Amino acid sequence: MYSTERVRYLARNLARGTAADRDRRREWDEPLFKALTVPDTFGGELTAVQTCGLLAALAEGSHDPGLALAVTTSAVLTKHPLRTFGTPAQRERYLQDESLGGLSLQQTRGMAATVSVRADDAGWRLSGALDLVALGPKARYFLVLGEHDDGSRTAFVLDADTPGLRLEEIEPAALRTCPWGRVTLVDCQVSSDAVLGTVGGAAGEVEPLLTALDWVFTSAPWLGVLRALAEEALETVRTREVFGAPLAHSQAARFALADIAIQNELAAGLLDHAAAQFDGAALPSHQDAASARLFFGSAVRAVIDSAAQLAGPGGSELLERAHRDSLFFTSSGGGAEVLRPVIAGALLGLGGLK
Amino acid sequence: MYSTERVRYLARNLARGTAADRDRRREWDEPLFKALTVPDTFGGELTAVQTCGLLAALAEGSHDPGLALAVTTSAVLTKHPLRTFGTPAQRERYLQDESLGGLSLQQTRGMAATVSVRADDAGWRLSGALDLVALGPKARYFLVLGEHDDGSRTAFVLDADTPGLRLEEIEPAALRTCPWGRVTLVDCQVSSDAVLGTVGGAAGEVEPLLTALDWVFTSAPWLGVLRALAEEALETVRTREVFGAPLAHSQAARFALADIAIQNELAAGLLDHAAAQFDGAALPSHQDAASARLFFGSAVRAVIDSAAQLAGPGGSELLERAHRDSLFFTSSGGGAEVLRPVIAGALLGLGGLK
Amino acid sequence: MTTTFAGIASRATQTDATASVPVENWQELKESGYFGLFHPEHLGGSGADAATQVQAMEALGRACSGTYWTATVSALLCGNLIATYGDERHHHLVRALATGEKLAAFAIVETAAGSDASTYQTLVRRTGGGYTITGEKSRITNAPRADIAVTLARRERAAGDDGPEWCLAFVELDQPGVRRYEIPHMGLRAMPWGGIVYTDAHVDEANVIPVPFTELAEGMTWGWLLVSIAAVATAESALAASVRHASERVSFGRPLAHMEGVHAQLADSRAQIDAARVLALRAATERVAGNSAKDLIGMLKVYATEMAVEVTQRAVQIHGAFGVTEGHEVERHYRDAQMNVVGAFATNRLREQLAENLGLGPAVYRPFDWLTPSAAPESPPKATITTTPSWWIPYAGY
Amino acid sequence: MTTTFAGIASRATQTDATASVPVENWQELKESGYFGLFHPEHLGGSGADAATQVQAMEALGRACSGTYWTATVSALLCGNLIATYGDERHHHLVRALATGEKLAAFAIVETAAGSDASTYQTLVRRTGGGYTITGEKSRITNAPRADIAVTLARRERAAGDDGPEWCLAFVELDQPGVRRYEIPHMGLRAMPWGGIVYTDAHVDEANVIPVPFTELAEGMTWGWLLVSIAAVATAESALAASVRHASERVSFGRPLAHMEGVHAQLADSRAQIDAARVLALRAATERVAGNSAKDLIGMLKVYATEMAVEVTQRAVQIHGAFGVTEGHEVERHYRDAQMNVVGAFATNRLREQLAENLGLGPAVYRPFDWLTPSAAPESPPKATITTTPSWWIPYAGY
Repeated sequence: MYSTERVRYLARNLARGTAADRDRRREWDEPLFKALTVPDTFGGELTAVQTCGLLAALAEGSHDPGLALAVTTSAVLTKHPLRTFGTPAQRERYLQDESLGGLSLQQTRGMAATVSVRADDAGWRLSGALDLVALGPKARYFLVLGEHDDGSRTAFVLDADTPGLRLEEIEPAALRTCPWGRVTLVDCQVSSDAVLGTVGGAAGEVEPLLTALDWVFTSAPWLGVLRALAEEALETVRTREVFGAPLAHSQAARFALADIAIQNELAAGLLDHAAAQFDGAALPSHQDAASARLFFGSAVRAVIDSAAQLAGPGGSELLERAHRDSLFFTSSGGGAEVLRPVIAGALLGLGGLK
Repeated sequence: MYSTERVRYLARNLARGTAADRDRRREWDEPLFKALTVPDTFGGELTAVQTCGLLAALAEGSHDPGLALAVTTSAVLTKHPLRTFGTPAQRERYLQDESLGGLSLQQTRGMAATVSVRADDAGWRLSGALDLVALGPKARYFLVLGEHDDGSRTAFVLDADTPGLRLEEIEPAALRTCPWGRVTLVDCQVSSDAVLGTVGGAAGEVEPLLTALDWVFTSAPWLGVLRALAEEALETVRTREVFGAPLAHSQAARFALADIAIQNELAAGLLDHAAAQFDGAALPSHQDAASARLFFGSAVRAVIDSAAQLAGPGGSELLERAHRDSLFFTSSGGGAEVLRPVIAGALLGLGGLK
Repeated sequence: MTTTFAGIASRATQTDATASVPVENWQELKESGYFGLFHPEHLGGSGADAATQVQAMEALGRACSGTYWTATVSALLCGNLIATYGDERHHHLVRALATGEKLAAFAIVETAAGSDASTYQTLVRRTGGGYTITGEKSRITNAPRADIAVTLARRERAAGDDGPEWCLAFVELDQPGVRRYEIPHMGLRAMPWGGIVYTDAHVDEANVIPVPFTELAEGMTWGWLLVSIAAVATAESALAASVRHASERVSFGRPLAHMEGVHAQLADSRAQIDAARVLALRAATERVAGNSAKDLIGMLKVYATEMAVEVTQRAVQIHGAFGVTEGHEVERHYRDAQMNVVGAFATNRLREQLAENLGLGPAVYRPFDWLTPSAAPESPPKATITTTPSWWIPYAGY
Repeated sequence: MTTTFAGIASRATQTDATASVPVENWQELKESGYFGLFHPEHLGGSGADAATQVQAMEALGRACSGTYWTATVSALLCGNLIATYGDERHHHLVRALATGEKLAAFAIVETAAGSDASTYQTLVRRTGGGYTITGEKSRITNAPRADIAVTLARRERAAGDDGPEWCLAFVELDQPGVRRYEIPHMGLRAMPWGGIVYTDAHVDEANVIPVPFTELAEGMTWGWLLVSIAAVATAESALAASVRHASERVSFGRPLAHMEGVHAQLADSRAQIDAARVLALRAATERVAGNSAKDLIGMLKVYATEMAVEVTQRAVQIHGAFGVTEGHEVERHYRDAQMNVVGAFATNRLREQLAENLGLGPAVYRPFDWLTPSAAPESPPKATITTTPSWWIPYAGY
């Protein structure tokens, strides 16, 4: 049985010590990944709330948001849409073994479609390129959203060895312990078996699910990072001296610690609240998921900024990586420029948002 | 004759292209440093305001705050106290050639003294350690503040080859294009010729000067960085698309750019204002210098945060380094935890501050 | 209870303008059963669960924040203080508050320069037929109109009395030894606020309850909770007004509703209010279940009250000149929001307490002296550890 | 001029409470020569340099922000508008403002739903002996008390009149065709604010000045400057009060003056005010030297006004309950500060303008439609480039 305590303990002991090195060397440690991955069965064995708890514990223990993103991509972002919309054959083929799925994080976050789809006799032909494919180099299959001539979109699940599909490893600056790739599709032929959900129906099926999953579940590891930063900041304030007096005597430092604790408590509550909606009957409201994600972005920035002030010029290994990786987290397509219009649109009753 | 335009142009053409690489490899490029250094003669050939302008232009053109800090340390932080308090012999010895001086940035920023001084027959004996010595591995001499048994402090200028002085290269995470060292003094004997200013008088002479120099002149390169970031952000907004529409059409992006421009304008004004006081008769008020530095810290954080949001997940090379280096700038001993009490103390009439 | 207190809401502008809660509001509150939500049936209430309490509180806060403060300080805060520290002899008092028959005030803060209890002078003395109380309490919610004041006072202890130095005295205010005055205030104008001067006022023997100083903190967290929910309600009202305004207003052919700058303001407010509300429900649930939840409620108070100031400020910006015109609801929310920050415990005092509970030890006071920063490790700074518990720093009264 | 306007300062609380500038203030202002600072000697002024103007403005703003607004809108803003767009025939008007004999208002905003000029209706028509003006202006500083209003209006153009569509009309307000009303407002209460209804009111022929719409922007930046300096002054007063309070107040044996949390608030305020003041002096120096400095003043307006809100908020926090008690200066500063944000051009409107001048082109309006984000490059969004110049968005009047 998975427990957050066990995951945190394992992650701390197996992964934390090597996190900085793996990050520096962009090292993908498959046995470590397997030891720390979480079940992909939320809605079944685990609830969504529990799954978020495990992802947070994984990041908190490991100090490794990249590894946690890899786990999130595999266990949640790729598998949950398959579980929800997959045919029995697709579920049989992709969910029964431990093979990994890859997914472009641009496709979960409101970016314009970059893959075109046209029908042919044998099924469909896909062309285009996908950037920022998490787990790309390790994936056996990919979830891909393609756009038809009429502007409608269809979701596909493509085997990595599909002819015409080319994968190239890329090295983004952040989240370096997660393998990243770019997928190019050159007139890539797939049969109708590859369609996930309804033809032309992605905008009402896979897309909103992916978006909500991304907003909620990629936030979960950041709760773990926030907690790790809070722990480190507390230790800093306990031990550091400024002006010959313990930093713990400084009212400003005490206020900063209190605010970090408050941000973490608020973030944890919102995450639970948003995740719990996946355990309910319907898809979570975009507004709630986006609101949680928007809050996370601001909490992550605030806590890192504050922890950095407390740490002083030495900084810390965790702080530096979190600082860098948070840029990706808070400014990616799922950043404020997408989230704010979504939330405001829902408030104002625009664009069919709720 | 030095002009800001020329320095900016040279820095752009000589240093910007290699900045990322030199940063990655911690490379010290001495010819480059010499080509871009600014005269160490403010009060003479150049005013303090002009010197700040050159340092800003250097950082703006080069995209290299580490290199700019090296120049600031050499041309201003070490040379100006020598010019102000040095004996004719000291000025002759240390200011007439191009040899570099090193300085622990902890000693300019209110950290507790870590070097002890005791008198002996031949002069003085110094023991202790100095961390974060900018230009350490390249320096021919060091400015050192030492504390006597009675709590008073004296400034010294020590040759790098003084027996008992050991220099070790260190590799802090930030500002990697500046060489850094740790200096250890083990019962290091120096003659009275090494005293800079009055014995026991550093607290009223070299220390306040160093502090004010640090607050004002290490801020100057960050004005250049802010300008470079603003230029980059403008270009991003002009070219990036979100939701299939130019980012330039987004009101939020426009507001962000306006706020970046405002922060830069305010920072520039405050820097000029603080620097101008060095061109006056008396030492600048601690309050004004600290106030400028405090504002710079917050402007740097705000602009980087905002530029990162605009840049999106790709970020930029400059942004990443600025992000990392700014942690050092805003959280070092000269950070808010020192500046705020200094400013507030002056307002409240405490601690003899003005 | 699903009322939105429509009548009270319809009178909110007028209630604010006249700086007085109209009698119709009291009637509506009584009929709604609001006062009883916070107390079990045997004390005259309906024993609502936490979610119902929070929902009703937010609804009333949205309808009229001044009315909310007045009603909730009495029924929730004072009612719980009396129920917690009193006994069967005080059940009639709780019942009177739970039905809205009586109005109570919580009288702590005094006029003395210091805001710490060590400077407080109000004293309870034994006399022939009970006790008398003398002293002045100031900046107290409901003081000008309350029937009864839960009053913090020192006890004059006879030789051999080893009981606590402090007591809560439940003082009837309609008696000759009591004089009261009002203090005009920026926001929450309808909320009566002011001082109580006791001059040998009578207190029944049963109504003087010796209480160890430190224990009071628990009871007072009800107050932080009520302030926090006031803040959430004010923020939500300001956001709702902003959404309405943005939907209606057109500037240069560009509806405000379609501007990203406005989106950013609305979305940030939405996310922040959500975060506070989720925490409020968690904290209230813990609290109603009988747990302390002091830190959780403290965190909530800090965040929710400062958040609401930010949200109401955005609302003023979105409304432009309308938002600063008297009589416009946003102008009122803006003034109200700041009251919650300084009301009860000031937020910075709560931060101190949170830091202490994170394991940093009590606050340490060291006189500022920047010019001698280099204290050697062997000569530690002359720090004074404050002896008064740091939770006890009511900046403004309830 | 080194006066601190001590008399005006001593009456500030009362002036705010009565929502009216007392006659003694006018007398003190006249005697000080304040009104004349902004105009050359041949127009009745003393032609002060920029530093003197800024210093005097800040001093008056610190003494009483309501009085400052009233006096400075008249002498600086209206005086410069008349001097710039009028000619020799209007020198007597400038002189009357430069000596404080007359009070002027700048009447732009109307009651119509839109805040853009395209919705404005006020019309100037030629009649036998000059012109008449009809229409309603609202949310105008000094409207209830001014002698003359510099009024933006449309011109009824006869066939063949190719002149500008707009004009400035210098309208005498003491005449039968003019009705005025007051609008109560949150801050700057002493400042008269309200509406002017023109019903075929008379305007002398010389006092109708056709002006191209775009050109007015330059004149209006005087208004942004005066608002910015009001903000700096209010912030400085709030900081000064905070320093005094922190110096006097002891909490738990810990003087506020020795608390790092208080230091942080004071220091941040100091740095922010310094930044704004340095920019204000630069901007004013440019402006007085005859340069436009529009962007610089726009930046100043955005920063200084929002900064002052932050600073006054910190002041309220430091003061606790004192800071929300009516009659305490900090309570007044808090209300006043927000007025500067929405007054003149709202800060977000200025941000739009600044972005445009950074080279982003005019604001583009695209209806929000999140569900069809994937517009292909060959089908660009149906964007509308707004035709009205984007600087022209007065949210609230002067």
